[in-house]
Amino acid sequence: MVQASKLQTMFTDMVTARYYEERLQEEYLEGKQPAFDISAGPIPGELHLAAGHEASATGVCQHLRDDDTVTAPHRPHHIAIAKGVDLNRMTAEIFGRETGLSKGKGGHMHLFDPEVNFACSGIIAEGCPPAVGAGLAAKKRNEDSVAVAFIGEGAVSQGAFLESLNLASVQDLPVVFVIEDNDWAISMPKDRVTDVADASQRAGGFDMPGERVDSDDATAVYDAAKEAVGRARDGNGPTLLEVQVHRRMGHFMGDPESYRPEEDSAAAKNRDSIERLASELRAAGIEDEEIDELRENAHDRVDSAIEWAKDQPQPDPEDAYGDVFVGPESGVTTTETTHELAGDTRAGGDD
Amino acid sequence: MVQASKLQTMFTDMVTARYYEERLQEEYLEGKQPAFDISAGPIPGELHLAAGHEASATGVCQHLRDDDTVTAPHRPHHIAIAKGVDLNRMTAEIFGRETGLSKGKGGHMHLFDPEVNFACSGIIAEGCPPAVGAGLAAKKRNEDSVAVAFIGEGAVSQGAFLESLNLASVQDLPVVFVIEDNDWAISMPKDRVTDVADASQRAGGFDMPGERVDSDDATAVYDAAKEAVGRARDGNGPTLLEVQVHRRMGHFMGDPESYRPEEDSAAAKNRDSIERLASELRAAGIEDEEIDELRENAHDRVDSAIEWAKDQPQPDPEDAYGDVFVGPESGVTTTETTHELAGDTRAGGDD
Amino acid sequence: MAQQDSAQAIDRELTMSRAMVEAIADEMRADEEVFYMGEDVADYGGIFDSTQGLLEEFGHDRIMDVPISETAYIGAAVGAAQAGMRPIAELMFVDFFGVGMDQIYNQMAKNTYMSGASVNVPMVLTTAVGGTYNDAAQHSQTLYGTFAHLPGMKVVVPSTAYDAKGLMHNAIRDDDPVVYMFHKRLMGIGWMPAPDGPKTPVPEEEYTIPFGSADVKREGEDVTVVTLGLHVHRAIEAAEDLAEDGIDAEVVDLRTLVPLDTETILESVAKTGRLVVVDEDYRSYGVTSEIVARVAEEDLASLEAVSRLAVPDVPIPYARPLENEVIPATEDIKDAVRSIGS
Amino acid sequence: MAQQDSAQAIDRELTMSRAMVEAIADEMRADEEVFYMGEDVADYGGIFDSTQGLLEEFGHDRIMDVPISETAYIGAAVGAAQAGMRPIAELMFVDFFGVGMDQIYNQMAKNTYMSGASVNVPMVLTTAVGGTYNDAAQHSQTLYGTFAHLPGMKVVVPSTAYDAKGLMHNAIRDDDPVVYMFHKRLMGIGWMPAPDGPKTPVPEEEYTIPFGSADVKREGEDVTVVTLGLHVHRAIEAAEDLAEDGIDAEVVDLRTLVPLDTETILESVAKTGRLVVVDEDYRSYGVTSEIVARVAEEDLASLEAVSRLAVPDVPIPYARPLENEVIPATEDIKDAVRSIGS
Ligand SMILES: Cc1ncc(C[n+]2csc(CCOP(=O)(O)OP(=O)(O)O)c2C)c(N)n1
Ligand SMILES: Cc1ncc(C[n+]2csc(CCOP(=O)(O)OP(=O)(O)O)c2C)c(N)n1
Ligand SMILES: [Mg+2]
Ligand SMILES: [Mg+2]
Repeated sequence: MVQASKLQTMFTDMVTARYYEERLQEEYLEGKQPAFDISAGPIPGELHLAAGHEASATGVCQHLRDDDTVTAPHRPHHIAIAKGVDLNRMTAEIFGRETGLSKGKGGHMHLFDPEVNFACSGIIAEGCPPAVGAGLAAKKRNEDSVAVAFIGEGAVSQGAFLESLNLASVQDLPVVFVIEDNDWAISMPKDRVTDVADASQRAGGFDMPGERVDSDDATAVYDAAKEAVGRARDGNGPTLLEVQVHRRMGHFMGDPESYRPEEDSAAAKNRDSIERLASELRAAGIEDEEIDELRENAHDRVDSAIEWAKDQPQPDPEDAYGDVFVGPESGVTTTETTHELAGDTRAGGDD
Repeated sequence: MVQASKLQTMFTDMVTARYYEERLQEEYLEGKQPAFDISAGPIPGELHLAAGHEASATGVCQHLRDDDTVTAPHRPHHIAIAKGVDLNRMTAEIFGRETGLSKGKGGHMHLFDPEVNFACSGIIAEGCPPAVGAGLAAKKRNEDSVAVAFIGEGAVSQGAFLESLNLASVQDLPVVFVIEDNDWAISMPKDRVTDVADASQRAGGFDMPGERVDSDDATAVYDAAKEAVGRARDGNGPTLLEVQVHRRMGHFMGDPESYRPEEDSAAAKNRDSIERLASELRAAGIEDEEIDELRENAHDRVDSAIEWAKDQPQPDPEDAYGDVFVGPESGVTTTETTHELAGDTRAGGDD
Repeated sequence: MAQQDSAQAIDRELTMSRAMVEAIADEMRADEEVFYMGEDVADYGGIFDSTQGLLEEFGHDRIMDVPISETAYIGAAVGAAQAGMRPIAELMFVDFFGVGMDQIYNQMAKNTYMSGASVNVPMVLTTAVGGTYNDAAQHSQTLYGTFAHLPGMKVVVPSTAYDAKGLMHNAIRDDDPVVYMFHKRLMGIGWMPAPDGPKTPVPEEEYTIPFGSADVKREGEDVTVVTLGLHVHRAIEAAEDLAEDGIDAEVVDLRTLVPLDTETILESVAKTGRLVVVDEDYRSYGVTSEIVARVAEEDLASLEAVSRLAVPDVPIPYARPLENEVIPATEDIKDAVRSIGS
Repeated sequence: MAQQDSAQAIDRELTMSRAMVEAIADEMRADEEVFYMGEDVADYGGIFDSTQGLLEEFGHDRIMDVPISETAYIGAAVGAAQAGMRPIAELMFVDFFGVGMDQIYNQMAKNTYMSGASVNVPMVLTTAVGGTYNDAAQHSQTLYGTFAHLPGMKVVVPSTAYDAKGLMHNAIRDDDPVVYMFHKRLMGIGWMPAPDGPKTPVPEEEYTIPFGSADVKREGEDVTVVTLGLHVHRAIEAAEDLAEDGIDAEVVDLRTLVPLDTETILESVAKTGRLVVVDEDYRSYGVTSEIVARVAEEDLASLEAVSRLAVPDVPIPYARPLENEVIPATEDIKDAVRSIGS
């Protein structure tokens, strides 16, 4: 049984993430009406929203500390929220503002919050190797922090993921790989891209434990992740976890979803993991009032983050030239060396 | 029980390949004495010899036709021989001669013989996707040819291999993946690079049958490959096969093998798959005399191929500029189009 | 410019994506061996409309969705091409090249040479390029220079519907590997409005445009602007504005980077003496470098002034003011032309 | 050239590989966070001696053999670097970049920028480059241009033991990602004899050579030869021969491609008026292009003649006569210099 306080935190994460996506959707579509023009409106670029994925992020991140690393894919907001990323600065980043996490340079697929060791990226499975590297660093430093790499079920055939399973396994690293299975990779259903219905089965080929949470249920994820993260933290190596989630919106904003059967969309809408968790809260004796309050607080937090973000200044065009490197181009020195070398002048030396 | 005539063919392949490598070793080292200089001597470049790998190639290729495709890795000669690649032109290629398979442009890691659909390449696991493509072509054309990709056990963690397992599996393609496990990836023992002692175990993660032949035994390989190739040819999809072989020489010529325990080298020398097959020939009633004759004929063939190759002319330096493309640079036309387009001149058109 | 010898001016206009798809469909009808592989190319019709409508006619066997595993399926295209088929493989965004580059440049591009031409690789690699819609550092690059630098691939960059169709016919029929880089902003996708220019009249019939034949999209006497892709249209716009100031710019659309039509560039510079190269790829070690170097090497005498305009060696930033700063705009082209006098 | 202000000329000579390894060992002693990952870097000591002897001192935990999975371990280096460690990851041959390029250029090179510098990636990617020993199209390239074109990585190419050590110290201490490309032929490996030149006196103490500082390896008045890596030594040899004919060539060793020391090149060309660029990478869209373009753009007036010498846009062939034909030789450099007069 998951503690009531944990249930509350998870519920808060989930409603925060859900409402966040709904609000971003609104903001994003503003200015893109009546004709959808990707270059118009207050939020630049593509936008991949995660409504329906919340259970996975919160169930896993409950077990994580700030010094644990998380890498997320192109659909990152729910994970960022569960990991405790600064919501204001994240939102400002999504709106492309100067005070955003990346000063407006990264955008919604490139959110970095080193305070809580969160990063995401836009290439399929690309976050897996760096997560393995974070695990490697922890092991080398003899620290008990862990790393978690989230990917979608469409990513389970990408080399970066499969190679990472092996590297984590052979080096016995504290890494948990979490597959969020929302049944779709853009327009491609899972059975079109792999023969394996349960992709945690890939783990066996690397002598790694694999497990699938077959229902979109935050507490079930919580339990499975507890074991996986615990295993990693105790130095017993990596785990592969697959979690059933569902996709309530298009792949990205503007996706007509014409490839998607209506029953599938309807089914996704019906199996709502937030309502499921709310019932568990009630079963744990938490009053409806309190649940409503959690929800309202979450909504307020989201609204105020969006409010704050929209108030932030646009970056100065000149800023585009900075931040390619953190140090000087010349490295740690600008001084020419002055050694006198014996023999032939062509033999090295300096000018 | 494998037919006697098959046993003889296999024995011939094996002694041909073994003697070929021994002779190339001699030739290669010529001119590299006393100090080993990779740029000296009659054979250019690196040389990866496959002495000890023969059982795998012959056991598999017995089941193949000329229209079946084989891709091999950097250690290709035994496979090329078993697949029926033109021995003279292959040898000329290895010696960098004009009449070589690739006119001296490819070398020992880049042997192509389209007559028997053989190719090899120098990047780990790089031949797997093209083999899948050959299988795809066969399926599309409704032909019953198959494709076999050979790799080393060091390649089982490379994305190109793992992704190929999935693509072949989800598309149900007639492909057999063969892992030649010689215990070493250059200086790295298998357990340093993966936790899985039997890499055919990787197959399970893709719902593909996997099998390991745990002894360096040509007829055992023959039997396992019969099933795998048969499955592919009958349209029942891919198989992953791992085959124990052994490495009798260094990774490449010039490898000091200082990383390798002496017992391991000695053990490799002792478990000789050729002698094992010879006993089977004897058990099948084939006389020692006949066995000796097979061996001598094979040696003669190798000697004469090397003789021939060394007589071939060096390529003309000017030839370096050709063969980047087979067709003209301009594509199928050199003629400018002459359409008159309505409206604004900037709207396309030509000059 | 269009010659005057055909009977009647063609006025059926197509978007660049329709023109490209028309060529693909024609080739697929003519030759059973042509097929298309990629992510979301079947039911979705290509994220950037590159296969719109093809599934309906050709079915899932020839318009194939594949697992997200670029190494595997691009390499499979190489294998199928070597078996004599004529695959078209799509890399959804060129920015993803890093997950499949080994198959692209060590197999697709080199197998012909490494085999002494006993093998050839008749395939097309299509890929979407370009920014201007704030998709940030991993989804907005053009990477023209990266592909053009490595030998063994022909590199095609159409700027109009007319060119897109003729170049695609040539690409599919070519017995050698062709990388066909289409700019998202030019495709005429509903949700990403194209500028004026790429939508052009397109003949219904098949035709091929040769590779290595740059197209003078606007004639001019004072300065040569060499460019490609989206920036052809920005350069033409700049030229029209400059004309009002009495500066007559010639706009050369490269159309292919490999082979490169040096002759047309040299002819133009011989006439104008001034060279501006405009590119949406990174500035250093890229397209602008090569064009300037060829002219400097082959006709230094006629070169009076030169200027390069490209992305200033920074990754593509996300926010609009930042992205606008780094991708050359029409105004920047005008400034570059003015900066080298006239 | 070496200045005259130190007490006594240094005469301890090292091969380039020993110098490189010495710097790595020093840094590993000084900082626990430095470690080395690669294939065959532990017991083998690096196929090209890049880690020779390090295992004995530092053990398998810090000199780590890794599975043949470049994407995974190079990406892991990125992750460890972002966690504050200072990994050195080795890509055995640069020709293998295609199997790991996404992690290299979309993570290692871009994460700093994409994070607005809230994250940085203090790692070194070492890799062996170059031909001259007939290893054919997949093991002989230099690919300088491919790496230098993409922003976010510093690109270092040492040509001598002295430079190799100072540049390696700077690379490891740098808080930004550095690609350190060492030419096999220069390393002084037993089985691949180096030419005269790379083995130089090397101080025992630590020192850093700044990036973006080209080194005039030979002064001259008549022509500027800009080059790097192996070809520094071929250019010096050519210059010595040319001197006998009264042509006085200056040889500029770039040492780093990113940042590029344009100033030293411009100064030299201002003096000589003639520019020859020599490169072992492919000719088009590469290093030679960039050097010529920078000079043309920034000081066209002083440029009287220019010539480029590089691999002529073909994959590297195997047989000796063919490889010799495509890789610029000392004779070719002399011819190029003569071809543009003096
Ligand atoms: C290497 C690579 N290939 C293709 C893409 C384009 N792409 C972005 S998201 C996506 C589908 C991902 O599906 P999945 O992993 O299931 O995640 P989901 O979007 O369903 O959350 C694809 C193909 C990419 N970003 N990177
Ligand atoms: C992608 C890539 N990484 C590294 C190498 C260098 N390399 C060549 S052979 C080899 C070891 C291969 O071992 P294995 O696959 O077991 O084959 P074996 O040599 O034992 O036959 C390595 C690392 C390469 N060619 N390609
Ligand atoms: Mg999905
Ligand atoms: Mg092996």
